[in-house]
Amino acid sequence: MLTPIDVSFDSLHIETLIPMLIAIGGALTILIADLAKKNLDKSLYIMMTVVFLLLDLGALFQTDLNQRGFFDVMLVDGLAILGQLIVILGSLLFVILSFSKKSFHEYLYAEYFAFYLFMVAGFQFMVASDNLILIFVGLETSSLALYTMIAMHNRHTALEAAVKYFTMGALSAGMFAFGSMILYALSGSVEIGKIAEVMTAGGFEPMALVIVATAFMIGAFGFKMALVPFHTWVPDVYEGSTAALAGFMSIVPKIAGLVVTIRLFEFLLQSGIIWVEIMIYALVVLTMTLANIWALVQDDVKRMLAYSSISHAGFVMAAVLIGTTHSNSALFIYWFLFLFTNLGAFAMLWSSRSKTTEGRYDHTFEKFSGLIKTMPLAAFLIAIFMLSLAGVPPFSMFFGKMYMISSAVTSGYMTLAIIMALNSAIAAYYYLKIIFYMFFKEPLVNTEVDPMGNATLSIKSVIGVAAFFTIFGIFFVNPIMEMVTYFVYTSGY
Amino acid sequence: MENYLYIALFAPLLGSLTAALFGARPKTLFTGLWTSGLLAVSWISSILLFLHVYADPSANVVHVKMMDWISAGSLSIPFGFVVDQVSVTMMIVVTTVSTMVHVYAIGYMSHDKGFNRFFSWLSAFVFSMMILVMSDNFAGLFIGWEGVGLCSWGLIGFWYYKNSATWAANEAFIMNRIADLGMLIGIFLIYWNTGTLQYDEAFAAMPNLEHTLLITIGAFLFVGAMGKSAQFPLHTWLADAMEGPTPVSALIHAATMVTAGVYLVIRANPLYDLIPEVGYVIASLGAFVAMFAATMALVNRDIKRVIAYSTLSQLGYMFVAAGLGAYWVALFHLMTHAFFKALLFLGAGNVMHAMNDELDPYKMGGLYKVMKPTAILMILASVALAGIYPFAGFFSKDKILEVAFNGDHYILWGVLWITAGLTAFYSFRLIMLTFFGDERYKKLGFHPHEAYPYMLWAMAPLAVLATVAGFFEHAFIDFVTTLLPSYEFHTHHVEMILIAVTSTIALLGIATAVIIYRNGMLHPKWMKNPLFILFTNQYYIPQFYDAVFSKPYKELSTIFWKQIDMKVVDATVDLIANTFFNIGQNTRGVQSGNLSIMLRWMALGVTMLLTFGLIFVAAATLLG
Amino acid sequence: MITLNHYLVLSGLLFSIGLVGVIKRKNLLMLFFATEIMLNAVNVGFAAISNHYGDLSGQMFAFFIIAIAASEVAVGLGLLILMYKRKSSVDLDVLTTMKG
Amino acid sequence: MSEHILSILVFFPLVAGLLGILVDKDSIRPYAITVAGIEFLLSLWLWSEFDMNFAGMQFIESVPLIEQFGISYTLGVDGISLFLIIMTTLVTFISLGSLTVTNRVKELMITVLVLELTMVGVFVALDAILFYLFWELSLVPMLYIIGVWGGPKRLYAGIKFFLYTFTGSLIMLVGMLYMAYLYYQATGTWSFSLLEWYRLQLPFDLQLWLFGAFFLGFAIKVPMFPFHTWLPYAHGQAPTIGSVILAAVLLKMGTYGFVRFSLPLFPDASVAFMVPIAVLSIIMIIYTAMVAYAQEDIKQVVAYSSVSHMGVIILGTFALNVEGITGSIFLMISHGIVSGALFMLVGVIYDRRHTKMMSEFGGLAHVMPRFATIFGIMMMASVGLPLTIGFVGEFLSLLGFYQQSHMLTLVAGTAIIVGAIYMLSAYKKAFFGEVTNEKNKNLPDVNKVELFALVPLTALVVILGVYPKPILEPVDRSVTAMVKLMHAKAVTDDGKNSIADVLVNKEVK
Repeated sequence: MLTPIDVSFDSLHIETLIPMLIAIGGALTILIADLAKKNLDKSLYIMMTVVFLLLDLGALFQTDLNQRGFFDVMLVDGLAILGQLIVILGSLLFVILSFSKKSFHEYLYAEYFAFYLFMVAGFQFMVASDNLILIFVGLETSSLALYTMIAMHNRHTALEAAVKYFTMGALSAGMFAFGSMILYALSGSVEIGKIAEVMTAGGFEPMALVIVATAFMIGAFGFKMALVPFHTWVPDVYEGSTAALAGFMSIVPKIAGLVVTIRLFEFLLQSGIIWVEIMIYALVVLTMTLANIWALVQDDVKRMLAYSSISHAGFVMAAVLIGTTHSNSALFIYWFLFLFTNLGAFAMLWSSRSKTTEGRYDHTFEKFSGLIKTMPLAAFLIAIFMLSLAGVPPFSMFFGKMYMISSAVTSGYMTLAIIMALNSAIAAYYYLKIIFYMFFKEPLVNTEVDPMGNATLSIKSVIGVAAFFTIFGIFFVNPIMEMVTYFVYTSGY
Repeated sequence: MENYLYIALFAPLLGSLTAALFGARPKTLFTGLWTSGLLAVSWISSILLFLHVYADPSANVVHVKMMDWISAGSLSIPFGFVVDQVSVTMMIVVTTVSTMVHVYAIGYMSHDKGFNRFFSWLSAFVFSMMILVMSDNFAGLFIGWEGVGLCSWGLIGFWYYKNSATWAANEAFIMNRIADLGMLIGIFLIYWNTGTLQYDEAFAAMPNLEHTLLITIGAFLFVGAMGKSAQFPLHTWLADAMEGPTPVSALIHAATMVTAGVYLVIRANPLYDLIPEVGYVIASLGAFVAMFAATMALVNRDIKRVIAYSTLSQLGYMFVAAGLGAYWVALFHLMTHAFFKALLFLGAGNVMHAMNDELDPYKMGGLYKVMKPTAILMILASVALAGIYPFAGFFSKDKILEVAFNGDHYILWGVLWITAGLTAFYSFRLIMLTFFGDERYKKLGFHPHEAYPYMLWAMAPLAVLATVAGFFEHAFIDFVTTLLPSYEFHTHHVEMILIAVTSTIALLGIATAVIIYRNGMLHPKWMKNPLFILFTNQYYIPQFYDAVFSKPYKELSTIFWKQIDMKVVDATVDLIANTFFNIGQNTRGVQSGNLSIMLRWMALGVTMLLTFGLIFVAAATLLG
Repeated sequence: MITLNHYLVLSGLLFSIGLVGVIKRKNLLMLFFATEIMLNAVNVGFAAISNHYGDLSGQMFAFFIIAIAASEVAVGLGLLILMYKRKSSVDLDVLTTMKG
Repeated sequence: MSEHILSILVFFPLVAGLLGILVDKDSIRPYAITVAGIEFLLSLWLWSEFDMNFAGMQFIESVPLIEQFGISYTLGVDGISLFLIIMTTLVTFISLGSLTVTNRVKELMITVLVLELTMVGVFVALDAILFYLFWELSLVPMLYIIGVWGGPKRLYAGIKFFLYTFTGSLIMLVGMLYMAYLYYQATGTWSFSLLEWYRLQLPFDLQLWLFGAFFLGFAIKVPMFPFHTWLPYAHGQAPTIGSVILAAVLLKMGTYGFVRFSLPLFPDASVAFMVPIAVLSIIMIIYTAMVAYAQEDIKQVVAYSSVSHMGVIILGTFALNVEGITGSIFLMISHGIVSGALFMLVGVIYDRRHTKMMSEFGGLAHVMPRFATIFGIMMMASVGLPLTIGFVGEFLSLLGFYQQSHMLTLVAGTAIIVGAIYMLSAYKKAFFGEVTNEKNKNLPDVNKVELFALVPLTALVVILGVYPKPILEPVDRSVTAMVKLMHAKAVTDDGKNSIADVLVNKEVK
């Protein structure tokens, strides 16, 4: 029969919760502020968000490594720290993009920013736990917030995006739940660590059930990280939502998903059931290649970037497949660098956003033709971000790619390494495409597109930061590499 | 003495460069005089060197190393020059003829726009030729070898606005290149087997190499020689080279450059002594060419081409001698031939001038009246060519026949013997057609006139040499055989008979020519003769080359470009690129934008995973 | 006697029904129902398993799922209403402006 | 100061170029020319500081960039790279000096200076990743030059150029990473330093794979048949200065890569692949020469001719003996000068007539004698006439390879024939004959600016042809050391035999 459990407070290690609590607290504060006085200016909310995120970041640095807390549902290991770091940093930088010159519907609501913080908290929970329940809660919190935020951008495409995202999200939630149910059935635990122990002890029997569970988990996280064929939401959702939010989505939710995936599949890949490896291998290759191929034929830059981010996700998913310390570190390094480059790219799009769009797209390639004539600096920045995405040295992304491929090479995944290399080559085409429009084509006549029309000083400074890290990334790779490797290593991956 | 060597070598270069400075300008007499003067200087210093060497052939060989040229790995090639018996002879021949030709050309080219350019090229040629003969290693030889090739290209194509001229120039250059490849390979072989390209060291090392290797080396070097000396099958360029100004033909395509091949064989005598079989092949080829060329000379209707063919055939003679190991004989004939053939060409030049560049002897005749000196000089040269005592040609050519006989190569001897007759015939055919018989040119409205006196004076020394050179035979032998292997004749008992026989056929040839062409042209019925037609068409060899090499090469090139490079190689690249793009275009419909389709994709994904899992499990259980 | 497996099979069946509903239904509302069915199928499973192991975490999970499902529906219905306002239809096929 | 000379050499053009943005666009020309001139002087200074009697790397600078992963900023120069650097700076200087482009000059000049950074960088980098960095970065400015100032099909040409080379070098990157991993396995530390890698002796099968990976990268850059088709487009579309730099320097990166990486790192593989590669280069020599002969556009003739010459260079490189490799390096330099000059010459007539079709010309020797003379000299250098710069390298390369294979060299030797054929016929078409085309009747001869570019090159062509020693000596020394290393590293008997130890070779004499 169940016995009541008594818990001493300090055994809770409540400090592990503090970062999330700050975020949540922030959200609530914003809501209260809104209650207190209607239609305050968005700048206030933005700055509040920024402040709380900064606090959050600070709190994160306070937490000490490798301890469990709050009934052992929290797990603050290296991955958690890194994950939260990227989540918070990303959120911090992307929220500043809300300082748009043109006013957009969603920024009028305090809720938007409250949701933002809730979402961050959700992601933090996701990465800072190995308890399926908490992961699920975090996942849903963040997702639901995100759906709403997308919908708040008051356009029919936004609505469509939200509905699509939401429905598929619901399906994936179902899959996650079902998968974890079977894992629970197999192991009698909902903590990944324990599940791993039990199953390893039991020699992963019955195999059939393990496979079913894995299949559903792949489904669930395949959706989160947009692996082909679970990726279909990405282009539409990116297109439907603002460039700022799209950029955010290309970074933060994915890293959260990735961390969980690492935790979850690390032992499944060790299980000795080759099927898992084969499947993930296949998914990785499919995702990289197909996404690239589809990106080739896009007419809208944002949509193109959506596909490209899919292929990037596939690229890092390879790290999970390889599953060495080297590869996992590569994953985080890659994502750190990707964060800045993509931030820059989407910020540039965001700055060129005009209120009204003739036709379907916000950022057609034509819009950028001849930019070098009208706005050289903007053109050069975009070019740099694109080259970085294409993996042209010395821009930061190259080193991420390099380290990733090297991790594949070192663990004998020669073919995979070659496929990765070739994919980068294919990708170069569509990144160059926009460069060609900007530099080698004549500007459009009688058009009032202002490529920096939506930019404000703060946005420009964000772009500046992004550009700085993209160009001089080479000098930051080493510290990042040391830190990441340390964290990944200490948390035993 | 070294300074004389350098003077002899570089005076022409200096002249050439100075002339080049005026290259683009209109005619300045200065360039002509200046270059000729410098050549005279070079000539004098050659004489001095000759005297020096002659004084004590064994000790006084001048051998200098000017500076390093190429050195890589164990290869090191200096700019080294040697003045020994052979090279000094060549130097004298070259400088003498070229000096005369230069002087002559001042008159001949006086009305030409490219006057300065001409002298620049001409002196450049002399310089290259000097390098060729003076170098002490194969690489240096090759420099000269290519250098003369370049200059002959520039001089054949001197009148660059004439398509035929430039065509001939390119033909000459390319044909020589083909031969040069052989030469190059020969050089490689020598280097990799003896470790050096210096004559002395290389030849010293050769006796230790195995025989077949030596044969290959000899063969490849001779291929090079064939190109320069226009031996069959690389002979066609020489006749076409007559497109160039006549002094050029005289200097390059009669006296000097074309004999470079012979010089090479003579120079490489230690090698060819080791491989008599190759020598025999060379001799046979030479004999063949001698006759082959002579036949074409019989019927040709172009003064210069006739002389060109005769040059070809005389080169054949030289190769016979060289091939059979009678190197000094070859060298001797080379020298005498240089004199009288140059003379002949210059004479032809005068005639051309008189007939304003008309070349067909059938349109001339009876020119003796208007241009006596030229006529006499040319007759003199022709007699020498025909090998009539006491002219130079007699001594050298008889020696060659004697060599052939001496080596018991009676067939060769026979061929050469007949050729001697032909030679006499065609040379006098030319004389008769040009200078005697009725004056056909009158009807065609030509007003011939004799050339400037100093041009004739320039020819005079050659004439003298062509006459008396023969008498130096013994001195010559004694001199060169200190370097070249002496050649033992054991045919003294028949010597006189041979001479008689040869002279007879020569005289016969002359006689027939005189009789046939006594009054005017050949009777038309002869021209129907198939042999005649074959000869006039040069055995259809040019046509053959054109059809078998030139045209196919061009067509093949076009195919390579249009079909292979564009349609295959490049298309494949584009195909790969386009494939990806098209896949994208055709499959982007997958993103239908319809939500339930999207949901199905997700479900499908999981189902696929499960099915594969099922298969896997099944497989696992079955296979255990 | 009803064993754990029966429950699992039941939950599996329910889940599949939900899945089929998700695939087949064009009506957004029905779609939501289908997802709810899936989640509840999972709940059944969790309850059964946790009982079988005598371990509470399963049931906890179930509770959380119920909570989340509720909030999901809240958001979902919000979107649904918005959609109906704009498109005056809740049929999925009207949402196909973005494709390719 | 002189210990940082290489860094100065690499980054001076970039810094100066970026500062150039501030210069007014009408006065940018003198600025850029001055900068390029200074850079050239710097490279000469490097030469003067260079210790001719030392075979190894000199002026080595090393600063760790990514210690964790063994990537460091390591520069160094030896006889092999020294003259390629000087050639680069010279060509850049001259091509800038003779620039005739008028639209967006400022951008062009700055782009060229940036390009110079990458080019010099490639030749001095001693760290694989650093090398790769400059290698890839060089694509961008070149693409820009083609894309902005190029002809009508410039976009196609540009994308082809970029993607083709990019793909190849990515495979090469994989190879590099694997190489680093092998080093890691051997020593337990990561390093991309070339000098470290040289100490690695690899098993044969690994060598084969790695050689293959590097080969793709280099072969496409060279470009070797059948990867050459991007070149005609790039040349056809690029402006004169682009073609000049492309032909003179960028192609050399590939051949340099072979010498710097493939040979010393994978001696046995080099031996194993010698014959196939030789066959490829023979195809390059003959096939492309024939294609060149078929061209109607004189610029294409020159373009294809460079492919053909690169064939000889590759052949010399894979002679795997001192003579051959030294020859091939010398040929790289000479081809840089000659092809650069030829492209400039083509540019000269293009500027006058805005066409490159040979059928449009004819009889140019009549109207532009000086031009015809210079072109003739360059042509003769290109067909490898002795006492011109072209001969030395060609001779040595063929000579070197003859040791490896008689038959192949015999076939490859036809280079001197086919080369003469296309060059002479092109020259005939353009310069000889009567002036038929009215437009050519009164074309001005080469002007001062053009002479400024052409005369020095012509002088070099002759001087270095007569006295190549100053270049050959240091090259020879470094190559000798390299061949020694290769012989020492070879693991298979085949390798040992085919790469003759230099000392042994000397004793033959």
